[in-house]
Amino acid sequence: MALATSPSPRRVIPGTPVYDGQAAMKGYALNAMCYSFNSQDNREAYRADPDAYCERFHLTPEQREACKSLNVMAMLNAGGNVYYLAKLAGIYHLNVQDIGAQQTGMSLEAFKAMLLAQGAN
Amino acid sequence: MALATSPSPRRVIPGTPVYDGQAAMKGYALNAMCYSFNSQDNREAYRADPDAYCERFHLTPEQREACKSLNVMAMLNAGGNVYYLAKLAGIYHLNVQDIGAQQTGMSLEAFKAMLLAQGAN
Amino acid sequence: MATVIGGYFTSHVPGIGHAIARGLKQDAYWKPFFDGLLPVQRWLADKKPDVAVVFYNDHGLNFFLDKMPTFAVGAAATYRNADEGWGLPVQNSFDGHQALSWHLIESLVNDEFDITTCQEMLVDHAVVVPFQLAYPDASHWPVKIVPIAINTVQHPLPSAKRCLALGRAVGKALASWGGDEKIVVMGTGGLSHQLEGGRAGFINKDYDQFCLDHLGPDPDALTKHSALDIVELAGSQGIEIVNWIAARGALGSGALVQKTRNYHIPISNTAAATLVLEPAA
Amino acid sequence: MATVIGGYFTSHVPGIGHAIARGLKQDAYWKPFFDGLLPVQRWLADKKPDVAVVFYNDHGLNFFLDKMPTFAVGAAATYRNADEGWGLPVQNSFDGHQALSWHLIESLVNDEFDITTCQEMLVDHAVVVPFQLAYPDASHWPVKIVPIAINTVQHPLPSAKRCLALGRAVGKALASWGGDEKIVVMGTGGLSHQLEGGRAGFINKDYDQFCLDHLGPDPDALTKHSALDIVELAGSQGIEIVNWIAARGALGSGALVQKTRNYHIPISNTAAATLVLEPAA
Ligand SMILES: [Fe+3]
Ligand SMILES: [Fe+3]
Repeated sequence: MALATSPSPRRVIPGTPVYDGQAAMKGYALNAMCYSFNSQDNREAYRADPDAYCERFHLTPEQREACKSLNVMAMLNAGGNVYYLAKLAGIYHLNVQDIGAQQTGMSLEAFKAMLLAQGAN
Repeated sequence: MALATSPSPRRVIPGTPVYDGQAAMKGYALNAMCYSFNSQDNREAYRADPDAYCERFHLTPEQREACKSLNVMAMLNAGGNVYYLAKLAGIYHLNVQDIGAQQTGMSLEAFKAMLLAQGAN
Repeated sequence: MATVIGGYFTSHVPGIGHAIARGLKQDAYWKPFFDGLLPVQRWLADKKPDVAVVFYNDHGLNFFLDKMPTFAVGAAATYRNADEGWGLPVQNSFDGHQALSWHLIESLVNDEFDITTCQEMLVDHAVVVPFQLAYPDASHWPVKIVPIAINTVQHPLPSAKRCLALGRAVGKALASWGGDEKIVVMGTGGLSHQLEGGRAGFINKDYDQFCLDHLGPDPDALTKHSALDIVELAGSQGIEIVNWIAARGALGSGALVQKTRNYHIPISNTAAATLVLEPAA
Repeated sequence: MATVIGGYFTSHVPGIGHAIARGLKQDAYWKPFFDGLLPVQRWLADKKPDVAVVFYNDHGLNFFLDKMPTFAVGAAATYRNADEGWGLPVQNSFDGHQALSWHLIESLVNDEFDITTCQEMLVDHAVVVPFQLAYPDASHWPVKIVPIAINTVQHPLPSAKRCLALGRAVGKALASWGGDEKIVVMGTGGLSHQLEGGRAGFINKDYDQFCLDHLGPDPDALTKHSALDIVELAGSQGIEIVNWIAARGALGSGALVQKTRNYHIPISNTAAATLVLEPAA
C-alpha cells in the first residue's frame, strides 16, 4: 500500500498557515492541552508545572519545546491552531499584538505602529 | 409576545413517539443523566442512591418518578429518548424485549412469541 | 488508483454481540442469521480490502444532545470502542486512515455537505458488531476505517434523499483518491424494528423486501419516502436503513451484482439482514 | 406574523471587552470605534427587537476538534458565557428561544443543511461583545437569542456561497414562523485581520470596503471568492466575514437601506466595522 495522498495540491498563501487536515494531524495533543486552558484551575496547574502538564496531554518533544520557549511560530509548526494557542498565550498575558510582534520579528512598538499606519493611508 | 408555534403540524405515527424538538425540550436532564451511564462508576452510583443521582442531574419530579418505577412509557412521556434510556434499562438488566413487553402490556413470553410469529408468516 | 471492492451491509443489533460473547452462533435461534455471514467472510477473505468506509449511527456513546451532528466524519488516528452500559465486551480499537478521512472531508465540504469533523471518536456496537461478524477470528482488525455517522437519534433526521446524496459524494471522493487501497463500503443497522412506544416490536417484512430488492439496482426508489415515512414504514429504529442507503450511494452509478443476501426475523426485536453488492465485472 | 427589523453587523474583537471592562470608551484609541455604535444603540432602542438570531464563530470555548461542526444551531433554554482564558469578565447568560430554534432546525434540515443541533452551548466573546456594544447599560439582555455558529477554526471551511445559502434558508424559515416577535439578525466578527504566521497584522482596506459596499445591495458579489480566497484577501481571521454574509442572507431578497456604517483601523489587530441594514419601507 503506497503512501496515498490527496490529488488536489495544497494552496499556499504566503505568511499564512492554513489549518487544514495536514496541520490537524500533527497538532491534536497540543490543541487539546490548550483547549483545557478555558479552566482557571488548569491554567494554574500548567503554570505550576508545565512539564507535568504537557506530559498529561502526551505532547511531542517538538510541542513541549515550542510551549516552553513560548515561540508561537514553533507552536504553529508543531500543529498548533491559533484559536487554542491563544489560550496558552493568555496564561502569560501575551495578547495578539505581543504574538504578532514575535511572529513578524518586529518590536511591539513597531508592530503597533504598523497597524496604526494601515489606518492612516 | 404571543406563545409562538411552528406553522407545520406535528406528524402523528400511532404508537410511535417521534423524538423531535418538542420532546427534546422536556427531556434534556433525564437524557443527560442516562448518557452518564456509559460509565460503570456512574451506574454504580445510581444503583447505590437513585434519588441523589437524579438530584445531581436536576431531574423533574415526573422524571424521577418514571425512573423510580422503571416505567419506560412514563420515561418517554417525560422527554426520555430511547437511545439514552436504554442505558438506564441496562442497569437493571432489562433488554429491549423486556421493555417491549412492558410498553405493549404483554408478558415477556407473549412479546417474544409475537416477534417469532412475524418471521413465520 | 484505489478500488472500491463493493458494499457490505448488515444489521448491528447489540444482542449479536452478546450472542458472540456467549458462543451462541450455532444455537437454533441465532444460526439462521450467523450462517448468512459465511459468504461475507469468504468474500472479504478473497478481496482483502485495506480500508472500510463505514456508514452507521451512534447510539449515545460518542454523541449527546449537546452537540448532535446530522453527518459526522471521523478523522482520528485511532477509534476506541467503549462501554455502552449493557455489558458488551469492549472490542479492539480500529486504526484510522487519516489521510483518506481528510480527503473525504475536503471533497464533502466542497460539495456543500455541512459535516462535523471528529478528530477523536468512540465507536459503538454499530461499527464493532459488523466487524465481529465479518472477521470472527481476527486478533486485530485487518482494515483501517473511516467512520461516517448519520443522526438517527434527534429529529429532524436527514432525509433518505440527502443520505443517498452524501453517499454519492463520498463515492465521488473515493474515485478521486490517489492511493492504491482496496476499499470496502459498509452500511450498518436495520432493517425494520422499533424499541419504544406502543408499537414496540413492530416489523415490516414488505418494506424490508422492497429495500433489499431496490437498494442495488434502483436506490433512488428508497428516497421517495421522507424520514418520517420511513419511521412509519420501518419503525423508529428501522430508520437505520439510511446508513445502507448512504453506503449504497458510495458505490457509484455502475451496475452492481448481488453476491449474497440473507433476511431473518427476528434477531432480538429486529428483522435482520445481510447483503453484499459488488461492481459488475 | 414575526417581523425581521433588520441586520446588525459588528466586529467582536476580545480587546473590545477589555476596553469596556477598563472604561476606555472615550479613550482616543477606542472612541472612533465605540462612537460608531451610538446609532446602533438608538436604532435598537427604537425598534425594540424581542429575539436575535446571531451568526458568529466559536473561538475554542464550546467546540473542540473532536466534534467540529460546519454549522451549529443552538436549541438551548439558556446560553452561558464562560471563561475563555484571557481574563474577560464573564457576562450575563442569554435566554434562548427554543421554539424558534426548533422551527429553524426543522426548516434547515428539510432544506438539506446538515447542521449540528446544540441543546447546551456556551457562547464566547463573539456573541457577548456585540451585545455589550448594543446594550451598554443593560442589567440583563433584553432579547432572547438563537445562536448559529459557523466553523472558522478547522479547514476546510464552508464557502461564502454556502454560508449565504444557509442565511437565506434561515430567512425563509423566519418568514414562515408563526410568532409575532420582532427579530434582529446579527453577524459578528471581521473585518480583515490575521493573528498567526509571518503575515500577522495583515489588514486589507480595499477588500473590506468591497464587502461593506456590496453586502446590502449585492451579497452574491461576496461569494465569488472561495474560503481560501477570502483567507488570502482578508487574513486568516478575516474569514469571519462569512458570519456577516450568512446574516445578510437571512434578511431576504428585498431592498435594504443602510442605517449606519463605521469603519476604523485598527482595533487591536483588526479593521473594525459596524453596519446596520434595514428593510426598505
Ligand atoms: Fe441500531
Ligand atoms: Fe473572532
